Amino acid sequence: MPLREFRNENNANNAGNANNASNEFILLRSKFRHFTISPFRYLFYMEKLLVPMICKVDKVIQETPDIRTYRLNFREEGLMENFTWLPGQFVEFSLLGSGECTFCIASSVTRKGYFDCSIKKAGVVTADIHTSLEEGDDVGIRGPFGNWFPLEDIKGKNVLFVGGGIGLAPLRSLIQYCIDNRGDYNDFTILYGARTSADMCYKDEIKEWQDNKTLNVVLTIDKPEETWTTNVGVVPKILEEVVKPEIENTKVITCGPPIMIKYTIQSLLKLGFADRDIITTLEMKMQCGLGKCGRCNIGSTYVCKDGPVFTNEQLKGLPDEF
Amino acid sequence: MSFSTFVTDKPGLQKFYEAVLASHETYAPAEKFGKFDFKLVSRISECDPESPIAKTQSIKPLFFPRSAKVMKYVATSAGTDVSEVDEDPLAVKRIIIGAKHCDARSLQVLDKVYNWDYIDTDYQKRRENTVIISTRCDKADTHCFCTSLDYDVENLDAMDVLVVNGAEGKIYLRARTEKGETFLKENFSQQLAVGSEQSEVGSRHSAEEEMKKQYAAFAESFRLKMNYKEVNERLSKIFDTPEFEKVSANCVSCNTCAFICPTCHCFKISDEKVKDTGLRYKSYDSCNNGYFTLMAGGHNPRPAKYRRWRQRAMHKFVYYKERFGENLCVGCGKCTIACPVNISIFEVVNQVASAGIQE
Amino acid sequence: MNYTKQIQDIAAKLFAEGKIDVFVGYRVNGFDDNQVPALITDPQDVPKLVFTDKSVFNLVNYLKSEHTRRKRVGLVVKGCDSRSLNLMLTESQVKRENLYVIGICCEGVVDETGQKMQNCVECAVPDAVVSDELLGTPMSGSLTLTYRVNADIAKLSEMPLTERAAYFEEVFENCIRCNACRHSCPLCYCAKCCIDQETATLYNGANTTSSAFHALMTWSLHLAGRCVDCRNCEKACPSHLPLHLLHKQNESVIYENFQEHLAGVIPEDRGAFYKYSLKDPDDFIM
Amino acid sequence: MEAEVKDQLVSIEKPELIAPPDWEPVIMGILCNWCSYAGSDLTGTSRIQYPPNIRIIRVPCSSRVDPWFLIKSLQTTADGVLVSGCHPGDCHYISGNYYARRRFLVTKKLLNFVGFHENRIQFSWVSAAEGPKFAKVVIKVTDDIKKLGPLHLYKKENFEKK
Repeated sequence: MPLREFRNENNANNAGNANNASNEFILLRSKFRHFTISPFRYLFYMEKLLVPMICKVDKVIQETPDIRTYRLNFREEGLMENFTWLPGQFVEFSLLGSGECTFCIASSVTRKGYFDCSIKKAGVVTADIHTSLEEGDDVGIRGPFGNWFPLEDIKGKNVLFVGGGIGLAPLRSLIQYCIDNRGDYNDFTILYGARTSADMCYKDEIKEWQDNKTLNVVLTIDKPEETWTTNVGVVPKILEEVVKPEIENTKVITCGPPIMIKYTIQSLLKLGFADRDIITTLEMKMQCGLGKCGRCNIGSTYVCKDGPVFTNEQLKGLPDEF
Repeated sequence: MSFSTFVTDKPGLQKFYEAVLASHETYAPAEKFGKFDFKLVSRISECDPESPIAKTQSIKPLFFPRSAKVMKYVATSAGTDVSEVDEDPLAVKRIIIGAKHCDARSLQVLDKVYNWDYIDTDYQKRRENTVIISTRCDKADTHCFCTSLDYDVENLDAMDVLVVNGAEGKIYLRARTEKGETFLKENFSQQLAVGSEQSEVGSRHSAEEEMKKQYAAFAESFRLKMNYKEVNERLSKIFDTPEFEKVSANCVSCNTCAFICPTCHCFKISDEKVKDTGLRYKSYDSCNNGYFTLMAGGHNPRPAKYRRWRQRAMHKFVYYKERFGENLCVGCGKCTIACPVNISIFEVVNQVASAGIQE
Repeated sequence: MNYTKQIQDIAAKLFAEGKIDVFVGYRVNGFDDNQVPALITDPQDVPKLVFTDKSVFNLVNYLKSEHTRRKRVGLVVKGCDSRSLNLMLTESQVKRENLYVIGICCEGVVDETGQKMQNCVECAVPDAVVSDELLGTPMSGSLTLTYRVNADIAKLSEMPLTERAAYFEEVFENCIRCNACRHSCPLCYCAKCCIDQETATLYNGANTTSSAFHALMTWSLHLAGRCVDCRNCEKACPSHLPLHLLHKQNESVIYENFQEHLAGVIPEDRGAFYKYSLKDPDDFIM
Repeated sequence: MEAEVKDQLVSIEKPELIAPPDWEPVIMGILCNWCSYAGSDLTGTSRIQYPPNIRIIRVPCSSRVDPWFLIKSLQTTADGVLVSGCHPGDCHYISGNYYARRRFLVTKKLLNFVGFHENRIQFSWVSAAEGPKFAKVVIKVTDDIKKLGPLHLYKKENFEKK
């Protein structure tokens, strides 16, 4: 089946009964077949999707030396309540005057009243964000764009999250979402790796997860450290040696640096996972988020519209350009 | 619905253009530094509707400006205000004269990408408010290959009014759309019409035949011919061919091809800031640019020149076709003329496709 | 001027001796008699090589391309091209030992209409200044070649300021900011350029008259004292802008004021802004 | 007055852009840290009056001045630019101002060539001891630019002149 149709069908199915927000999706989707933008945007700003909304930075959390989490809320009243998204979607985050960047929303829609973006200092704009954006400042937000993790597919299954570095951000959105709807899922494993213990983001939240008896959290760092008592080694190695996931009835969701994703997928396949059970989010340069600017083209796929969430099965059908 | 045809001659057409220029906001090819670009003109002497295709920029910038203001912001102590910037008054009716077939066709191709999912309203408004008067070329240029692509050049309905040079100095003005029909009826005064062929049936008949004849002569004059179906099919199968490395060797990555291509639609969004105010622009970009897909972390999915060329060729002849059912190329040959080392997209796709056979 | 035979022989010899991996020359483009660059890696393609007065493009541009990087290259250079090659060598962009340079004593090349190009009419250095092998008869001995101020510059300088401003406003207005000029310039080898849209730190890449002004002015000042007047930029410009005006203006100021400096003529001589003299004019400073 | 506004194409075409009576020019002063900046300091401490139109930016050396500093100033706020450094031979970094001198000449001529009046781009050598000279230079530059009127060429689009 061509990817596009597959995607559309899949979206329509899996967004089904996730929550009220996605019911709205369904409603709109039946009306406008190809409209994959969230209802929020549609209802308020149908015409000019390139013009951002102003958000205020409520809180800045320094996660690691080069990662900061910005907690955002809309300036205009009443917008935050209507701003709905599903785990895996992204926003275009603009530091006005400096430029625009694409970030995944790192918190779940079930935590009301705010949304988070975790930003790693990497390029020109992100460096500007780190140096100049503080609490109380304004940023421009467009979105949410893209598709989301197949919530319906993972329902009633075991879920294994494999994250590396800043790649935990999109997973965090899903993890929070799943924790808040814990009844819908079976076993829960979170495997998270970072270069050093200092490079781990969301430390407080990881502690919460470790205290939660219903979750199984495995942490690892690349090189041994004195104060580190648990696993040491790269993520794929720990995955094979420590986690030893069940293959039956399990969905794996992975995100991290490209090289980590590559080897994780390899070892998952070695463990016997099927391609369709491995779900990942792709990183591509994007500018418009609307399927117009052509940057995120991989073959005939627009990552900003058909992605960024893909199963390994779909990735195999794409040219090797990501 | 059948559309009407009017017959006139050279001075008649000139007078018609003058009348249009006087009464409407009209864009026509105006010369500057030996190159024609579509500009707002008020007199026929300022422009040349018959400008040679090789030296004329496409009409794409009139619909997708080279640099469009997206929004404006003002930072004050109370917070930041963001407002839309209304680009050149979109609601004004415009006429384009002197467009070529390929120009008109390119808009049909672009419509597909602008109208899927999110509909670009600016583009849409510009499109609705413009009447395109397009002239059919008498002879193909060295780099033209529009007849070899997936559209019917003879019966193209992308333009609103078609101008065809017939035999014995006769010129046929043919409405192609309803918009064109109303425009012609309103603006073409019967005094400009010539000959006895004004009577309905007779004129349509002979005009039709005249135009067919003219088209046959035009189609004869093409140097470049290819079978687009074969090319599409072969290209879609040979993603990993080393041939791309060969055909891209000459490229100096100057990006001109994408900037002047009538169908390339990639853009970038950039901010400009002075003090507390700023503008956000949406301006052209090119996939041949090494920075095009470079991500902040330093990861670049297309680091090598041949990969970028592959993206360009495949996007035009495979990906766009897969997604929207059309080739992202209208065969105007403008990229070849503008290229400092004359790389021709025609040669590139044909060379790669024929390499596919040998393998 | 026709060195087709000699160049083919030399290229064949170099390939046979295994001295080069790639040969950069010209070939006929296949649809009219104009020529395009040819990067040849296969000795079988050698017969395609030509050299006549239609061999216009400055091939030194390809030394910054990934097809020639870390390879041994055979290269054909005319007088102006060899000056840019000289600067590339001086600025440590290429290694001399990796190059086999065929220098041409150039009699001038012609544009598409068959007319001799303006820079060739005014050329002061027609002979290749860097070469392993020199083809043709050197002209600097027989002719009295002197530096001449560009005809367009002379004409424009006499115009009143307002008219000149109006003229240049039109130039910058017609720029479409594609940066073809910067990419086709052999001496613009910076990986990150201050006028490239994506890496521009000075202003954004929007296509406005003011940004075109900023970009072209900054670009021409970065090339001042280095530009060799090969006119690759002008050939690449899709709007046919007279970009040589900016460069020639700088060149004439530099030639008049800084000890008759001409870029790249003397080996090991760096651009005009990399050196100074105590005798430089001071009268314009208060 | 009107005759001298001639370098301004825009002001001729659009008379409303000719300087209003209370218009004051803005001059970007880029001064070298070791001589001219100290010189301007001395002017102040010696209580010599000079026009307040100059906005001073300190740079380590006059050779730190990239030509685009001038271009960008002229494109945004400034109606004219003054760059000042140490006298030849006095450079703190031994030869910086010799390099700068070459660049200044070419930049000035090029800007003049594309339509800026030559008085809009001015240079001076002012040492740390020459307080009175600095005042004289600023007075002259301000006078020159007042005569020329406001600059409108190639101004950035989103910049609204106050």
